[in-house]
Amino acid sequence: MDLAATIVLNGLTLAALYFIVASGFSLIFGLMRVVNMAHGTLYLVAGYVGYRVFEPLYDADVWWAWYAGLAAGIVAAAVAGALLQWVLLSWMQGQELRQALVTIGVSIIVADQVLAIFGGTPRQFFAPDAIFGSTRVPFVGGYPTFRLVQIGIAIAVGIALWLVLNRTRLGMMIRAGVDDREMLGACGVNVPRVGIAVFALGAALCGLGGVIGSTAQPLALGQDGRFLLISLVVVIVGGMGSITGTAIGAILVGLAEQIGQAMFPTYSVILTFVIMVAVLALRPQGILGRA
Amino acid sequence: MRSAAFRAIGALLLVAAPFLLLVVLPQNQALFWTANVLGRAIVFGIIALSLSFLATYGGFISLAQMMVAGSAGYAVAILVDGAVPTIVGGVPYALAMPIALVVATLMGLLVGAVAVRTRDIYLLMITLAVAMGVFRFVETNIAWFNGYEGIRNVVGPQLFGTDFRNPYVFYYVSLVVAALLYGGVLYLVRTPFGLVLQGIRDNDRRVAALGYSVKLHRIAAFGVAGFIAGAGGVLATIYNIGISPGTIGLGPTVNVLIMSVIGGLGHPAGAFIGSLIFTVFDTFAANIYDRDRFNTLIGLVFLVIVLVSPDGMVGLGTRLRSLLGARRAPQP
Amino acid sequence: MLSVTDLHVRFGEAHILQGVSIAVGRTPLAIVGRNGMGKTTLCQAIMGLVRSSEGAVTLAGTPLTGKLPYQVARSGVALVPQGRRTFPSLSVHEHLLLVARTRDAAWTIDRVYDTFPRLAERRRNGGTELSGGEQQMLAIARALLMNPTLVIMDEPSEGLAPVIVDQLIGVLRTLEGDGMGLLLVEQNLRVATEVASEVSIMVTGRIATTLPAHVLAADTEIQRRYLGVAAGGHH
Amino acid sequence: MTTTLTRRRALLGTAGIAAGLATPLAAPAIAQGAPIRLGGLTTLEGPFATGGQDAFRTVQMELERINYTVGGRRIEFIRESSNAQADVALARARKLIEQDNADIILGPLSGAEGIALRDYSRTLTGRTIVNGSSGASDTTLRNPSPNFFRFSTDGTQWMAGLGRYVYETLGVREVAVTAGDYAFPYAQVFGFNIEFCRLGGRVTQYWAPLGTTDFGAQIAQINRSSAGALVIVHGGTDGLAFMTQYAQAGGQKPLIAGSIMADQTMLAARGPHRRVMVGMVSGGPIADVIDDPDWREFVERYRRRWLNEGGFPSPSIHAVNYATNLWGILKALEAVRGDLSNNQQAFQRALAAAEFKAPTGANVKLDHNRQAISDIFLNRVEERDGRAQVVAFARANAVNQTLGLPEAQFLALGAPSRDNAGCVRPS
Amino acid sequence: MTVPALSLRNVSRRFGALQAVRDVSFDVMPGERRAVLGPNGAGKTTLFNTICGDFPPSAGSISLFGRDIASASAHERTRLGIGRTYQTSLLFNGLTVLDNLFIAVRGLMPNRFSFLRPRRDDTAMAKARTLADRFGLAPLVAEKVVNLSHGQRRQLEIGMALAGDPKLLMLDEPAAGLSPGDRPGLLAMLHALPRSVTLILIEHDMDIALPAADIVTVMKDGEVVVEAPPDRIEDNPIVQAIYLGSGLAGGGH
Repeated sequence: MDLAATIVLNGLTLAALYFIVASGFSLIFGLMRVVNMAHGTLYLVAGYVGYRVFEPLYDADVWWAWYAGLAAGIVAAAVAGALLQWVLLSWMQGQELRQALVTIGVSIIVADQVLAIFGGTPRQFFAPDAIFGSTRVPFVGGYPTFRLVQIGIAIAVGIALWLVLNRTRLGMMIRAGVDDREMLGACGVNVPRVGIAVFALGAALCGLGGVIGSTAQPLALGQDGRFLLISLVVVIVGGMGSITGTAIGAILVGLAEQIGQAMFPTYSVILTFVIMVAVLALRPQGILGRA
Repeated sequence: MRSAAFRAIGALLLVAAPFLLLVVLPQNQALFWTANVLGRAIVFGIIALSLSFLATYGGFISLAQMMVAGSAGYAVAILVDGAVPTIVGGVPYALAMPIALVVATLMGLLVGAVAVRTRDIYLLMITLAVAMGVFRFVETNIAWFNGYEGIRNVVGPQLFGTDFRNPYVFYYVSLVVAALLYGGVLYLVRTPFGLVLQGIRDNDRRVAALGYSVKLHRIAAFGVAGFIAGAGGVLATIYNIGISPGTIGLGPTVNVLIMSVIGGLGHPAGAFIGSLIFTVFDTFAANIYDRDRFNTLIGLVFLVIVLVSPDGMVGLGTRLRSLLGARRAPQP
Repeated sequence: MLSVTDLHVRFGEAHILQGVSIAVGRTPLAIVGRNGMGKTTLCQAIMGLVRSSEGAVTLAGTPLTGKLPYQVARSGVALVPQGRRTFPSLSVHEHLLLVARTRDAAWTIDRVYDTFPRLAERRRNGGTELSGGEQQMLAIARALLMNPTLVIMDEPSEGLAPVIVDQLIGVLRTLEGDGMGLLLVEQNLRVATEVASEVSIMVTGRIATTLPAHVLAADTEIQRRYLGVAAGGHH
Repeated sequence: MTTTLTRRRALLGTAGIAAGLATPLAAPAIAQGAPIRLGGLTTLEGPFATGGQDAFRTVQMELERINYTVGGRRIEFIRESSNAQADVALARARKLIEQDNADIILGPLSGAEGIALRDYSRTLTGRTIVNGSSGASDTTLRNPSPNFFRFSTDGTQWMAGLGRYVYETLGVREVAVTAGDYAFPYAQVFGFNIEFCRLGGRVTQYWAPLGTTDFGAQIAQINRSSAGALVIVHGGTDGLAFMTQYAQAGGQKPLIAGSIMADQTMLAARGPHRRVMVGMVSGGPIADVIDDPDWREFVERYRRRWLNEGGFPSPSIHAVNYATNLWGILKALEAVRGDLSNNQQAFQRALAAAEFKAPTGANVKLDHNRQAISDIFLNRVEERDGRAQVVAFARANAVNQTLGLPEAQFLALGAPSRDNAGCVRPS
Repeated sequence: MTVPALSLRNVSRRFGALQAVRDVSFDVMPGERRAVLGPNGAGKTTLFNTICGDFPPSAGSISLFGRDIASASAHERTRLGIGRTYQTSLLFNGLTVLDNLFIAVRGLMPNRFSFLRPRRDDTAMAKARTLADRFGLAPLVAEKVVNLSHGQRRQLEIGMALAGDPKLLMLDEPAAGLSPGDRPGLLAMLHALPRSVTLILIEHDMDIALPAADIVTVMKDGEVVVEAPPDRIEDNPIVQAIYLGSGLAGGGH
C-alpha cells in the first residue's frame, strides 16, 4: 500500500517536471507552429549557465545560490530562445519543416559547444536545505521535499500559464495568433514581436524545467535528447498546443515510467511509447488536441 | 542530351573509382577510400535514399528510416550463423538477407500505418518518437537483441569465393545494390503507384476524390522505403561486423536526415551526394578541424545548407547551372 | 486618402491583380465584380497580407507598400476580411479588448455594444458559439474599434439577415461623419450603391470602370454585362 | 617494401586489385627508419567524453616522458575519437589503420567498442590492437582475437574479494543489488555474486535501464527491503542520480559499490551523495590512495602535468587503464627494439610475454587469451585532507579472468547477463 | 418511376455554432442539369463537400441512385459515380498535365494500385490523351501543372472530373476567374455533355448557370430558398433581394 502510494507520488513528481519542460514546447508549437527540436538544448543551456552562476555561490555557502542559479538558467534559456526565433526562424515563418531542420542544426552545434565549454562531467544543483530535505507524507512516510516542491512549481506554472493565456493582453494575442496569425497582424498586433515573446516564454519554461530537472536529476549531455523526446511524446499524447493536454500527457508519461520501473523495470521506457502509439491510433490529434 | 552524357560519365566514374584511386593514392589508402569512404557513403546513401524517396515523392519527412534499416540489420544478425551471441542462428546469409528485407518492409509498413493520419511536422515528430521507442526497446531487450551490447561478428557471406568485406567486393556489391534501388525508384515514380504518391504530395484530398485510397498508397510508400532502407541496413550491418542499438540511436537517426538534406530532398540522387559529403567530413574531421568538435562542424554545414539552399546541393547545382546557362545564353 | 497605383499581384504564374489603380477619398468607394476577379486579393494586398510585385499603395501620403500587416494596421487601415475570420478562441469581449486602444476615440467598446446590442448580449461567448451574422458584426466591430483612417470591408453583408443588412448600411453611413474612409467590396449591389457614392467594377484583375453609384443602380445593362445579374428582369 | 609499393602503383591497379582480393586489407610492412605510428582511440564526444579526455592526458604524459621515442624509434601518436558507439569506434579504427597507416591502436574506452575492435582486429594482418579501458569480459574470454591484447583487467575481475569481504567481514547475509541493465554492470555483479552467493549470501536484484535518471520507485523498494547492505553498480550520470536520490530519500544501508562508482568523477561532484558515500566499500584496479611508492610518484607526475590544465586531483580509472596498456606496448617495443617487421610477429610475442608493474604498483602479466592477470584493490571512501578519497585497504593478488575458478567451470557458468548474474548457490 | 440520381433529405451540417447547411432536401433526376446559386457563404460548397464525402452531414440522408451514401468515404463515392471539381483548383502541381489526367482516369479502373509502368498501348494513357485533346490541352501534355494559366487549369480540372466517366458530375464554380472571353467555351462544353451524365453546378454567375441548367436551386444562409426553372429565376423577388438587396433604386418594384 505505502509502496504503491510512493510510486504514484513518484510518478506525479516526475510528471510535474515533464509538464514544466513540455509546456514550453507545447506553447511554442501551439502559436508558432515550430517544432523546436532544440528544446532539449535550451534545457542544457539553462542547466549549464545556471550551474556556472550557482557553483561559486554554493561554494561561498550563500543561501540564495540555488535561486540565483535558477534565475540565471531561466534568463539564459529565454534569451537563447528569443535569439533563435529572432535571428534564425522569424524570416522563414510558415516553412515548418525548414524551421524544424534549422533547430536540429542548432541543437547539434550547441550541444557540442556545451561539451567543449563545460566538459562532460555530470553536475547537479543542490537546493537550499529548506526545500531539499525530507518531509513526512501520509501513506508514504519520509519523502524528498524537493520532489513535492516540484509538484508545487508545476501547479504554479500551470496556473500562471492559464492566467497569462486567459487574463492578459499577451495571452489574448497568443490565443488569437493560434487561430489566425494573419488576422492578428491585421488587427495591428506586432506578430513578429509576439513570436519572439512566445519563444522567450516557452524557452523560459524549459529553462525553469532545466534547473529544476538538474536539481532532481544529474545534468549531463544526453539530457537534451531525453527531454526533447519526452516533450515530443507528452505533446503527442496530450494534444498539440493544449496546456491542459500537456498536463494530462505529462501525468500519463510520468506515471507510466514510474509504475513501469517498479513492475517491469526493463521495459519501463517502452510503456511510454506504447501509450503514444495507442493514442495515435485512436486519436491522432492527441487526447485534447484539436482535430 | 548534355545531362545524359553527364550521367554516363558519373556512372563510369563510380565503376572505375577503385582503379582511379589506385593511380592517385598509395594502395592501402586507395583501399581505404574504396571501402570506407566511397563504400560507406554508398551504404548510408541507400538509407538516406529511402528518406529522399519518401520526401521527394510523397512529401513525408520520416525520421524512422535509420530504425527501419536497423530492423533489417538486426534480422540478419539474429538469424545468421556465426553471430555473437547466437540468438536464432543457423540461417545462411542467402536466406537471412531476403528475410531481413521482408522484415524491413514490414517495419516500414508499420511505421507508415502508425503515422498514416499525420503529415508534415507532425509526421516528423511521430516518426522520431516511434524510432526512439524502438531504439529504447532494442537497447533494453536482452533476449532478442542482446541489449546495449548488440550483436557482433556478422561477417557477411562468401561471394565468388571471396570474403564479402573485401573492399572491392563490398564496394561493387554496394554500388550494384544502390544502382538497382536508385533505378527502381526512378522507375517506380513513373508507375501509377508513383504518380498517385506524387499526387498525394501535391493534394491528398483530390487523390481521394479520384477514387484512390490515400492510406493504402501512403502505407505502401513507407513499405517501399522500408525495403530500400532494409537493403542499406543489411549492408551497413555487414560493414560494421554487427549491430548495436547505437546504430539506430538519436544521432544516426538525425545523421540520415542531415545527409538527405545536405544532398537535397528534391531528387533521389541527393541522398548519395549528401552521404558522400557527410562521410568525407566524418572521416577527415580530425584533419580538417578538430576531431573533438566534429559535431559543431557538421552542424554548421547542415545549418548553412538549410539556410542558404533548402533543396541542398542538388538545388544549389541546379541554381548554379541555370545561372551559368543564363549567362551563356546571349552569346550565340 | 488611400491611393493605389498600378498594383500587380502574382501567385506563381497566376497574375491575379493586373495593374489596379483606385483612390478613396473622404467618401466611401465600393468595388463590385464577379467571383474570382481579384477583389479579395486587392484587399489583402493593401493590408500587406499578400505581397504585390509592382505598384504602390499610400495612405494620406504615407507609403504602405512592403509593410507588414501590423504596420499597415498601425498606419491606420483596418480590414473586415472575407469569411469574417474572427478568433474562435477569444470571446466577443476579448476581441474588442484586443483592438481597443484609447478611450476617447470615436469608437469605444461602449459604442460598439450600443450599436450592436446583440454583441453585448453575447459578450462572454467564444468565437465558435456565434452565428454567422453575429460573427460578421464582430468582425466589423473589431475593425471599427481600431478607429482607423480607412476601413476596408470585404463583403460585410455576407450571411446577414435583411434586417441586419439595413442596420449595417446605417452604420456604414455614419463612418464618414467619424472621419473614416471606407473601401467597400460587395456582392450586394444595394449595399454598395446605398453606401458608396462611387462604384468601381472589377474584371479579371483590373478596374473595368468607375461610375457614380446612382448610375450603376439604375443601369441594368451595365449590371448584366459586368456582374451577370441585373435588378428587375422585366424590362 | 616501399619500392614494391611504388611498383604496384606503376602497374596501375591490376596487381593492386589482385593483392586486395587476396587479403581483405593488405597490410604493407613499415620501413625501419620511419616512426612507429601509434593510433589512440578514445571517447571525446558525447556523455563519456570526460573519461576519454583523462585517458589521453596520461597517454600524452607518458609519451612526453619518453620523448616519443622507444627502442630507438620515434613514436608518432595519432588521435581519434568515437562517441562510445561500436560502429563509430569501428569506423575510426579503420581510418587509423587504413588511412593513417597506424601500426598499433591503443583503445577503445567502452565495452561494446572493445568487442567491435576485437572482431575487427581478427581481420588484420600485421597490426595490433591493445585495449584502452574497455572492460567487457567477453572481449578476451570468449572467442579471443590473436591481434587483441589487454593489460587492464575486466569488470568481473575488479570485484574480486568484495563478496567475501561483505559476507565475512561485514557479516551481511542479504544484499540488494542495483545495477545498470547492460554488459558492464552484468560483469561486475557477476564478479560480486560469484563470491557472495558461494558463501551462502542472498541477493535481490534491481536492474535499471541505462540512462535511467529517476530511481524513485527502485529506492522506495530497496529502503523497504530487509537487505543488510546495498550494492550499487551504476556509473556516470546514472550513478550520480542514484546516489543523490538515495541520499535524499534518507537511505541508511551500508553501501558497497562497483568500480566506476567510487571514482573521482563522482566524488569531485558536489552534493549530498558525498555524505552517504563516505565509508562506502568498493573494489577495482585503482584507488586514489594506494600505499605504493610507484603510484605516489605517478599521481604526483599527473598532478604536476595536468592539475592546471583541467585534470582531476588524481587520475581516473580510464587514465590508469590507458597508461597500463601503453606501458605494455612500450615494454614490448623496447624488447624488440622497435622492430615491427615480419607482420609484427616478434612484437606480438613480446607483448604476450610482457610482465611489468602498472602505475598503481599492481603486477601485470597476460594469460593465454592475452588478458591481464593483475592485482585488485579493496577500497573505502574516506574523508582525508578535507576531501573524499578512495583509499585502498586490501589487495587481492594476481586475480585472473575466471576469479580463480578453473576456466572450463567458469565458462560453463555462461556469459554474465541479467538472467545469469553469477549467483550460484553452493549445493 | 425512375430513381433520382441524387436525393437529399433534410441534410444539415454545422461547424460549431455555425449552421452552414440547414435542412436541405431536393432530388436530382438522372440526366438533369441542376444549378445551385447563392451568394458567398450561402453553404453551397459545404453542401457540395457533404455530398462528395469530404465530411459527413450532421443530420439527414444522402442517396446516390437509390443507395444511401451518407457514411461512405470520398473515394468510395467516386467509385459509385461522382466526379467533381473544386472551387480553388486542386491539381497535382508537380505532375504533368498528362499524368494528372492519367491518375484521374485510372482512379476508377480495376487494379488501380499498381507498381508497373503503363505499357505503350495502355488504355488509361490513351484515354488521358483523348481527354487532353478534348479540353484543348493536347499541346501542353508534357507541361507541369504549376506552369499552366488559370484558364488552362480550369479546363484540366473539368477534364479530370470527367476522366472517370462519372454518372454525376459536380462542378464547383467552373467559371470563377475565367475571363469573359473564356466563358462561351465553358458554356459550350457544358452543353456538349451527354445526357447520360447528371450535372450539378455551383455557380455564382447567372450568365453561366441559367443557360446551363434545367432547374435552379437558390441557397441563402444554408437553406434552400428558391427552386425554379431558370427563366423564373431572374424575376424572382427573393433572388433579387439576395443578389441586389431589396429596395434597390433601379429595381423593378
